Order: sequence, then structure tokens, then C-alpha cells
Amino acid sequence: MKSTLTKFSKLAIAISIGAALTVNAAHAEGEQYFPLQSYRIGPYAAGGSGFFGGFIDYLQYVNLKDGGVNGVKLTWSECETEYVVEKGVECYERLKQGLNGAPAAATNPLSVGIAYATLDRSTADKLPLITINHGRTDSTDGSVFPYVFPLQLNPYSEVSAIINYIGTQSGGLEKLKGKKIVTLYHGSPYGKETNPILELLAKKYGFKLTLLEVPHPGNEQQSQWLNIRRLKPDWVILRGWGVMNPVALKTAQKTGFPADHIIGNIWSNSEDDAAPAGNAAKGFIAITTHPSGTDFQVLQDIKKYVVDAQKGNLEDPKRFGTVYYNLGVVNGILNVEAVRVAQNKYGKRPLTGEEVRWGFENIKLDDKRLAELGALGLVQPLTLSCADHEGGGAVRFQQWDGSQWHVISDWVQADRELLRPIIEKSSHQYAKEKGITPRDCAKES
Amino acid sequence: MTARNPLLTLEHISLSFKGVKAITDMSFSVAEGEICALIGPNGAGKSSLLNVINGVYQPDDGIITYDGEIRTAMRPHHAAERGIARTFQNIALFKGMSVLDNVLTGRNLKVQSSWLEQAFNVGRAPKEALVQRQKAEEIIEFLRIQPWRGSLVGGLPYGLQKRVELARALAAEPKLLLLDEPMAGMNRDEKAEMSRFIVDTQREFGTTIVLIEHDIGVVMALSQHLVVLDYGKKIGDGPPEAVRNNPEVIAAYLGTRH
Amino acid sequence: MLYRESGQFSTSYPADRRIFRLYQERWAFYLLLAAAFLLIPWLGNDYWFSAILIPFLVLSLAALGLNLLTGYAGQLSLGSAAFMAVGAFAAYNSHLRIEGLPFLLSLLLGGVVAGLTGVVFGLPSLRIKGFYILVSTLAAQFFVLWVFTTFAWFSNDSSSGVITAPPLVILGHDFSSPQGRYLFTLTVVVALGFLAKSIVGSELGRNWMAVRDMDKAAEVIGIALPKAKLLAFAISSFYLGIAGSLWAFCYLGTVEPHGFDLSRSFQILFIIIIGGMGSILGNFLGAAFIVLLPILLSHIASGLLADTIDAGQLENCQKIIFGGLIIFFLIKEPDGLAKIYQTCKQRLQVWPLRF
Amino acid sequence: MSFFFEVLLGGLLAGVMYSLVAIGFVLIYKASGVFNFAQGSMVLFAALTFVSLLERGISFWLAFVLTLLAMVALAWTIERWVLRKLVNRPPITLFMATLGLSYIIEGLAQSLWGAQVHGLDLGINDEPFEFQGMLLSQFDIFAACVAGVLVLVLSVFFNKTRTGIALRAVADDQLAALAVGIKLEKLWLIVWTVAGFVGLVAGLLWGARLGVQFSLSLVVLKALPVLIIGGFTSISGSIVGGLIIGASEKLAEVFLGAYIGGGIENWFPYMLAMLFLLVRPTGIFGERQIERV
Repeated sequence: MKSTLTKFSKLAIAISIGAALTVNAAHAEGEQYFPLQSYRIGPYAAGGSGFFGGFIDYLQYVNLKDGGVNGVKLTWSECETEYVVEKGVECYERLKQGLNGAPAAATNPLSVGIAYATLDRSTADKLPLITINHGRTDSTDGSVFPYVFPLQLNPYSEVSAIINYIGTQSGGLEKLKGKKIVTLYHGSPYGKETNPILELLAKKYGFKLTLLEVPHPGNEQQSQWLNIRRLKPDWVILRGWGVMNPVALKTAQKTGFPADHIIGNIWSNSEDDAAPAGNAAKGFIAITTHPSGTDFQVLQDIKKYVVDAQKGNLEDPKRFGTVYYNLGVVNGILNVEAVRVAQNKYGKRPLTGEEVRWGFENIKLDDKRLAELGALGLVQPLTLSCADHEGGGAVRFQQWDGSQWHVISDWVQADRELLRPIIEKSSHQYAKEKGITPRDCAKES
Repeated sequence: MTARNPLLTLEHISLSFKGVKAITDMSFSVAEGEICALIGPNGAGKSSLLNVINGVYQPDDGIITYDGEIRTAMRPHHAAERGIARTFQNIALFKGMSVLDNVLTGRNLKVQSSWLEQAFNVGRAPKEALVQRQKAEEIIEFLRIQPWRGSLVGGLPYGLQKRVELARALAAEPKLLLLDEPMAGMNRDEKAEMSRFIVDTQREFGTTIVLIEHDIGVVMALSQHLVVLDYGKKIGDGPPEAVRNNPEVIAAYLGTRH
Repeated sequence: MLYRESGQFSTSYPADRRIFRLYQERWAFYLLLAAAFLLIPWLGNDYWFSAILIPFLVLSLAALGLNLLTGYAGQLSLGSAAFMAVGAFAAYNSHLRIEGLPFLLSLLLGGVVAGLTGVVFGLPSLRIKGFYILVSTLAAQFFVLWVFTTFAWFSNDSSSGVITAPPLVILGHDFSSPQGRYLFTLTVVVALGFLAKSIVGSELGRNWMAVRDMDKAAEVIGIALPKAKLLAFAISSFYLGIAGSLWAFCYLGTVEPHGFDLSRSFQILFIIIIGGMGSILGNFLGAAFIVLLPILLSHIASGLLADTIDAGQLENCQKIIFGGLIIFFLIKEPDGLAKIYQTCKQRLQVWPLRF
Repeated sequence: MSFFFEVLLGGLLAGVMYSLVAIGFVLIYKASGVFNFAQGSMVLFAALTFVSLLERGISFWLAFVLTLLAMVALAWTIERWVLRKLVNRPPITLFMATLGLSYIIEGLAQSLWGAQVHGLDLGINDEPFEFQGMLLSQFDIFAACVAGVLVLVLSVFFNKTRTGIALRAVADDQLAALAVGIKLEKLWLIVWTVAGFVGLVAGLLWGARLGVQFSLSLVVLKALPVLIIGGFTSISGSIVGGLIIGASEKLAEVFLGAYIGGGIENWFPYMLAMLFLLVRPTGIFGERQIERV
């Protein structure tokens, strides 16, 4: 017993010393801070390490090439969330104050769960919450969710764009009538979120929709795919996540369903989703808002300034230019652009979260600006506003050739007019539940 | 000797495990207020018999009559409710609890107030807690285990544990007390002390006692009634002096084999 | 001698059985409570309330619930998180669907529904023992989550399946600031903590421990095993249900079914292993440990070992450390931190003597 | 009707995989009375080590042998630092120790080899072919054969070799086995190694099917109901249990799921196991213990 006690007191001493030393003495005044709730281990590590690798490399690149944004250096620190909600909340609370005087610009948790849990907090703390390509659909309505930005693509737009693509492939939307489409979704709120929209579209276009659920984590799908084999659908939409994706592809092969009639959604579209399925993934189609590849100017520059200078964040350099990495770069571009826009209004200094939010709401990326950023074709044209926190709503389609993705379509737009009333209905219900008075966007400058 | 009413009567009890006979066609009765000893070599079925009496084992055959109630089998819980308490050969105390708590669990059937009353300490609970504690303390005093009242039983020496187990059984204020080798492994002094507790119990509370014991000296001194078992069969039954002279018993147990 | 027992005699049975028999302990506890209620709300900041204190309190309560079942009544469970989920969703729905129901009552109702669910999944314990009961609790774990994800009714048909906290208004006071949420959680946890202490000291608590230590003997002395076991499941699940509601409404403000997955059940089990099974205090020590250790580790890593160790490796290390600690505790101190605390206390009582 | 058989067959083959994990459990439970929750992590560890070695250009068989050595080292460490220290503790404590163990092994595996998803190609095609109107996969048949061979090898091992007989002696009565001079430590080491080997085989088969990654360790959750149905001490029980679980969960998912909502595979096996328990509290092949008091 005695030895146990002494061991414990030693541990306690070690811990307290450690805690005392954590006060970091680096100077960060005059810098803009990005709190990174990253995840590099756990079941979804592949996504996290790619995304945050790209994000950090882009910030690094801005620092190295331009010395920051208008002279304001960018700084960041990471906090591992492991994709676990409480850890994400802890990280949020820990990092939101900024770093050594550098104010936080925005949070980018890349996790639906963490985004939901920090949504109220972000609004209360006036710190933009960026949920690029994911998040709460009705937060597109910026009048109710002033600090939440589901940039580029919310889940509703995603399925709408997929249906539009299937329509084009079938020779026009009216040809959808009588077609059979199966949606295989992850058994979670994320997976189910678009089901009502799919049902709506099915009614509108007259295709036959079957919804099949795969229980979390999705490493067994034999029965679902046998069902699909029986139904003989024209297309399968895959709303997967993590391990569910490669398993779906493998099981599809096993049950004889052609991969080139499976369309993966935004979280089924990375190399890590397709590659582990090996041969079975050949021909698999997925949407993307951010094509993979290294041909884009900005990626070449990152390579030159960051990666070749041994300052890259990726542990495995082969992952440069992959889907998640490029999403991180895109996310970096949009965050930095928001800071830049806001600086034009508020001055060339580190900005508060509230000011950066204004920047986000006034992002205007046309082809010209995208070309300047070296991101033409990588980022879709995007115009954000007080009322519209999504902006784009377009996707490109890519196909897996067994070792990498090839873009096979131009930007395919979602039917945003159709979706907007549904989104507003939901956001207004939320506003009522929470007692929020929506902003009047007409009065915002 | 057995002019008093029988409290417990076993008729034609048989018990087997996976085809192996443990008890065969056993019949005897125990009179109210007597101390009855079961003796016999190891494996004779003594413990199994106690287990049948208080319902831990269900007999394959036979009838148990206890206190006017005729049953083919008991359930342990029912037996306890009807006033049968017991101790075990390999002490079956609650090792993670204090002596006092062990004794108090023995009183669980006497508690009237509901668990909610007790949790919020309202209604009948506060007064009753005092009464129960008082009773438990009486037993503790009776068996002279006051100094260990607050200790965890798991850490007590063997002899004391045996006594605590007896205390827990007595706390239930039983009509019939079954003691499975209460003196096993004890030295002479401890045995004397335990014998006194047993005799006192019978005198003070009028409890009927059925006990299993190997020490023939103790058995002869304590009991008014002996039942001798061998290979699951009864080979002797009667007052100690009579049994001692039974040739079959001598052959099977007392004389030739030990 | 800092901590003297001499001269303190209990003159009545209730005094002998009070929670803190010695006046030093009593005063220390009162001071702690006073600090928790008065000082900390004044000193703490958002980070401490939202990221440390509230989860610490909620996890303590959840561990307390599991400890009643596992530590006291001896029934192993891997379904704790499911009962938390039932509590959270039941409280949410009763608040939503019963017009004008005060928040506190919804909370209570959530707990009661969780308790009833616990009874249902506890029923097999009447027939099966040991590891086999794990199956029933795991069935609860998977089944409950499936129900909440599959039937949108439970989340008020919200497209995302995520429920958001109703406004935290109790008796007209708004408790939604971090401070307010902390105070509310603290009050609930302290009240339920006292209740638990009272239960384990009552006949029911003794019956549970009897069932845990030797169920056959318990049956023989007349303890009604079914009642004791089912009550253990019910009360344990009630506590877990309340903890689930607090987790959803006071800590995260939102919750989806998968927030209560198997890993949460494990986390709670680890708290009671490390803190000490069959101890009320142990839950708090264990929860503090499990909330603080990862945070300390990551602080140490970012401060001391800046850049020499990446976040992922750190998390792996943490996993290894947790696993190692569990085994260490099981080998060296099966009664957990609570026992270590007791030992320290006893040493203080005889200090400066060394035995 | 052929659809029904297809689902049934698919389920049976999935069940074979569950059995493989369950067998590892049974071995350890028989020898040391430990309910080894870490079996899933051992599967992950083995598969991850193997595939990482393979990716570093090491040949298949060398990687196999090296992984096996790693499993021996793991078994040795567990025996030396965990089991030996926990002798004579209640089974519940041992179970919780294996929970801790599973954390350690998972952390270790990921910190050694990283957390990415690895593809694993055993060179057996998973493409289907039609057989009498039903869909069969070469790979599944291969997996079933491997499982069959494994069971055969294990039963020879346990019935014919000295170690095997010693193991059965220990399973019957630990004390008596000690008394006749069986070295428990050595036996545990062997059994955990064999369980590691079974884990490796299971890991390779599962890994080739699903990709080698973290969620492999979750198969332990499928093995649990298998054990309940088959009994904790019977290898043939785990096979039968695996087949029952596999077949019934797939049939339930397809035919019951259509009515009450899909995604029931996670909990259905547990409900089924519970029903079994109520009817036969010790599983189909488990033995009933007589309680001595």
C-alpha cells in the first residue's frame, strides 16, 4: 500500500509541474489565431489528418508567401478531439479565448456532432462556426444562425445536385419517372437527414425511392446489398461515413452491383473511402466540391513554399492533393478570404470573431478572384450573404479509376429555390423554440 | 424423549445429482425445542440434508412437514419467512460488509418500513431503524462480538466469523436454526465457548436447533437427539445413549471407521 | 495529530451512523460545499464551468448510478449510456409534449422513465447471473439507441435527429449561463448524492451488498432477490437517466443518440473502477480523474513537449495510460481511489506515528 | 425463395467469421476463466501488424511469422504482467482487466502503425458467381474453409497433444491440475498465443473483407452473443452459435427490418441471445454447474 501511495504522490507532483509549465511564452500579439479542433486518431482519423493537414499547410503558405494577410501573421494551435463531442467542446472552450493575445477568427471542427454542441456557444461567444460541406442544413439561413456557416454545400443541396446529375445522365429530369433509386444511409442523424428531401424529390420527379439503413459503424452490409440485388435499382446513392464506404463497395461487388452506378455523397468521396475496397471500387462515382489532384495553381504554390521546404503538415507526403487535403486547402482559402474581406472594412489588424463573421458574409468569389487565388476549378464560385450562409450549392462528379479520382463533370447545381422554403421553415421553427428574433437581412450592410 | 410436538418432519426424502444418489429415502423428525445433531462420515449427505430442509436443494422425492405446513419442497426465501435460519459449513458471510451490517441483514424480514421511507428517513423509518439497531446490538452482546462491530467481516479471524454468522442467523429470531459444522476447525476453548452459545440460544429463546458436528464429545454433550447418516441413508435415530449403543452405528461410524 | 478522533463519542445510534462521524470531516465537507456553491461560481470562468466542472459533475452522477448497480448490488452493466439516453430523450419529450411542465418535473420524469426501462432490461437478471447479464445490458445499449435513431418521433421529427435543450428556466430563474448551468447541476448532483448515501446505508443498501457478496446466502436469510435486483436496476437507471438529461441539457445543450454509445458506458465503468466500487465518494474521485487526466496530458504535451509529440500519438498514449491504470488499480488497489483516500485519512489520524 | 436462401447463406458465411473471433474467446475462457474482452483488439493488432509489415515490402509468409511472434510477445506480456498478478481474483475483476487491456492494445496498435485504413489483398477474388440461381462468393467459401481447417487443427491440438490435454484438465479443475504438476503460467502463455493466432487468422479474413482498420476491434461485440448461444466453453458451440447468429441477424434485417425499420443487426443478436438465455441459461453446449454451499 505504501508504495502505491508514494507512486501516486509522485504522479501528482509530475502533473502539477507539467501544468505549471504549460503557460506558453511565445509572442503572438498582432497575429490572427485559428483554433483547430482537429482529429488525427480514432475511427475517422483519415479525414481529420487530411483536412487539417491541408488547412494548416494553406495557413502556413499564406504566412510564408505573403507574410500573413496584409501583414497580419496567421497562427494556430491544435487540440485533438478524436471526433468525440465532449472533447470537441473542451477544445472549443480551451481555444476560444485566442492564443497569447491573438484573437480567434473562426472554429472549424469538421464534425457534425461537435458543430451541434458548440452552436449555441459560438453564437453566445460571437465566434463564427464553419461547417464546410456539412452541418445543420437550416443554418444556411443566416438571419437565424448569424454565426454558423455551412459553406459551399449543405446536405439538402447535396442530394438535390445528385438527383440532378442522375437526371442528366438519364437524358433529362423528366426521364427520372419510373427509375428506381436506392439510398443506402448510415444509421445516424447525419445519414437520415436528407431522407425527407429525397422523398420530396421522388414525388416531384416520379422516381421510385427505397431507403435502406446500415447500422453504425457499417462493417456488415450483406443483407442490405442482397436487398439491393433483389430490387435491381438503376442507381444507388451512398450516404456513408468512415468504414461503411469501402465495405459498401466491396459488398456491392460481391452481390454483383456495378460500382459505376453507385454515387457517393460528400463523406463517401475520398481516397480513404475508395482505396481500401481495392478493385471493387473501380468505377465508383462520388460528388465533390473540391476535386482532388495537384494541378491547381494554389497546390503547386503550397508545394513550393511549404511542402518542399519541409514545413508541410502531412505525415505521409503521398496524401498531398487528396480529397480531404484539398478540402482543407479550400477551407483555408475561404477562412483567409473572410479575414481579408473583413480587414478591408475594419482595418489591417487582428480581428475579432464578430468582425470575421462580417467577412464571411461578404465573401464574393467569382472566376476572376478564384483565378487570383489560384483556385479556379478547385473552389466553386461562391457568394455569401446575411441570408445565405451556404453560397454555392454546386458539386462536381468524380470517378475512381482504381488508384485515383478523375473529375467527370462540370459544376452541377442544386435546386436551391426548391429547398429554400423548407430550410426557412425549419430555421423559423428553431428560432421559435429558442426564442430567437431573426435578423433583418435587409438592414445588414 | 420426543413427547413434544415435532416441529419438523422429513418423510422419504431422496436427492440425487446427475444420477448420483446423495440422500436415499430419509425420514426423521425433530421435536420443538430440542437440539438435534446429524452425524456421519464425510459425504454421508448431512449438508445436503440441511440444504433440502431450507430449500437450497429441491428433493427428488418425499415430503417435508414443518410447523404444520406440508410441502414437497421449500424455497429458501419461504423457509426464511417461516423462521428457518442457518449457518454454512464454509462461512457464507457478506465479506464486504461490517459485522453490524451483517447482523442487520439477518433482520431483513422484520423490517416494516418501505425502502422509500428509509431512503428519505420519513414515516416509520427513523423509529424502526432504532429498534432494529437495538435488537442487533442485543445479539452482538449475546455473542460477545461488540469490539468488532464496525470491522469488515472479511478481515476477521475464522472463529469470529463463525460467531458472526451465528449472530446473523439469530438476528432473524428463528424458530428452527440449522448449524452446519459450527465448531469445525476450532480449538478446545473456542469449541467450549461456541457450545455455550448454542445451549444458551436454546434455553433463552427456545429455538429448535439442528446441527452437524464431527466432534462426538461435543455432540453427546449438546444434543438431545442424534440422527446418524451413512451413504445418504439413515442408520441410527434416537437419544444419544441409545444411538451410542446401536451396533450398526458403531460398525459404520463410531467404531471401525472415522 | 491533525486529525484527532479521541474524545468524540457517539451517544445515539443515529449519531453513530451519520455520514461524517467526526466533526473534522463534517466541517471539511461543509467548507467544500460552501466553496462549491459560493466561491467557485464567483471564481470560475467559462472554460472551467463548461469544459471541466459540469462534465465532472454529470459523470460523477452517472458513475454513482452505475455504482449502485455494480458496486453495491454486484450486477455488471455495459448499458449505462443507454439509460442516460432514455433519461435525456424522455425528459426532452415530456417537456415538449406536456404543456407547461416545469423543467424540474421533466427531469424527474426522464429519470423515472429511465428507471422503468432499467427494470425491463434488469428482468433477465432474475434468471441469469454473472457475465450473462452483460448480454441484457448490451442489448439495452444497442436497442435503445436504435429506437431513438429509427423513430423520429423521439426527436420531434427534427430532420437532423438531434435534440436541443429547452430553455433552462427553473422557478422563474434563468440558469442558461455557464455559471447557472453549473449551479443547477451541482444542486441536483449534491441532492442525489445525499439520497444515494442514505439508500446504501438503509436496509435496501445492505440487501444489495448481500446479493453482491453472496447471493445464495442472501436468499437463505430471506432477502427477496428479485426485489433487490430490480430495485437496483431501477434506481441505478433513474440516476443514469437524470445524468443523461443533465448531460444533454446542462452540458452539451444538444444531443444525438450516438452521444450515448457504448464508449460512454465504458467511460462510466472506468470511473467506478478507478474511483472505487461500492463507494459514493469514489465516483467523484474517479470522475475527476477521468475528466482531468486527458486535459492535463494534453496541456503537458503542448507545454512541456511542444512539437515533439503529435496530438494523435498523445491520444494513443492516453489510451494506453487509461488501460494501464485500470489494470494497475485492479491489481494493486481494487477498491480504487476511494480506498487510497481512506488510507491517507487513517494515516493522518495517527500521524506522526507511522503505522 | 432463392432470395431467402441467398440471405440465409450470406448470413451463415458471416456467422463463420463471428465464430472465428468467438473461438479465441473460448480458448482463453477454458484455460484461465478469463472472459477476454480484448479479443477484438487482438484481432485488430494482428491484422494491423501484418498489413503494415506487408506494406513495408515484407513477403507474405515472413510477415505472417513476424506477426505471430508479435502475438507471442503480446501473450507473454499479458501473462507476465496481468494474469499472473490477478490470480484468484473474481472473474468480474479479470473481465475488467481485459477491458483495460483492450485499451492498451488499441492504443499500441495505432501508435505503432497509424490509424489509416489499409486495404488487404489475400489474392482471393471476392467477385460473385452464380450457383443454381444463388450468388456465391469465392472469398466466403475460402473463409469458411479456413474456419473449418482451423477448428480441425484446434481439435487435434486439444485432443491429441500433451498441452491440449493439460488444458482440458485445467478447464475441468484448476486446483487438481496444479496438483498433478501442470504449469499454469506456461499453459496460459500457450493459450493466449493460440488465441492470438486465431485472432490473426480472423483479422486477415475480416481485414481482407472490410479493410484493416480500427473498427475491426468491434467484431468482439458480435462474438459475445455467439458465445452466449454456444456456451463459453465449447469450440463447436462457437461454430454453431456463430452460424445461428449470422443467419438469424441477416434474415431479421431483411425480412423483419422491412416492417420495423432497418438497421436492427446491432441489437438483434443480443435479443436472440437473451431469449436463449431464458430458455437455457448456460447456452446450448454449456454445462450446468451445481452450486455448492
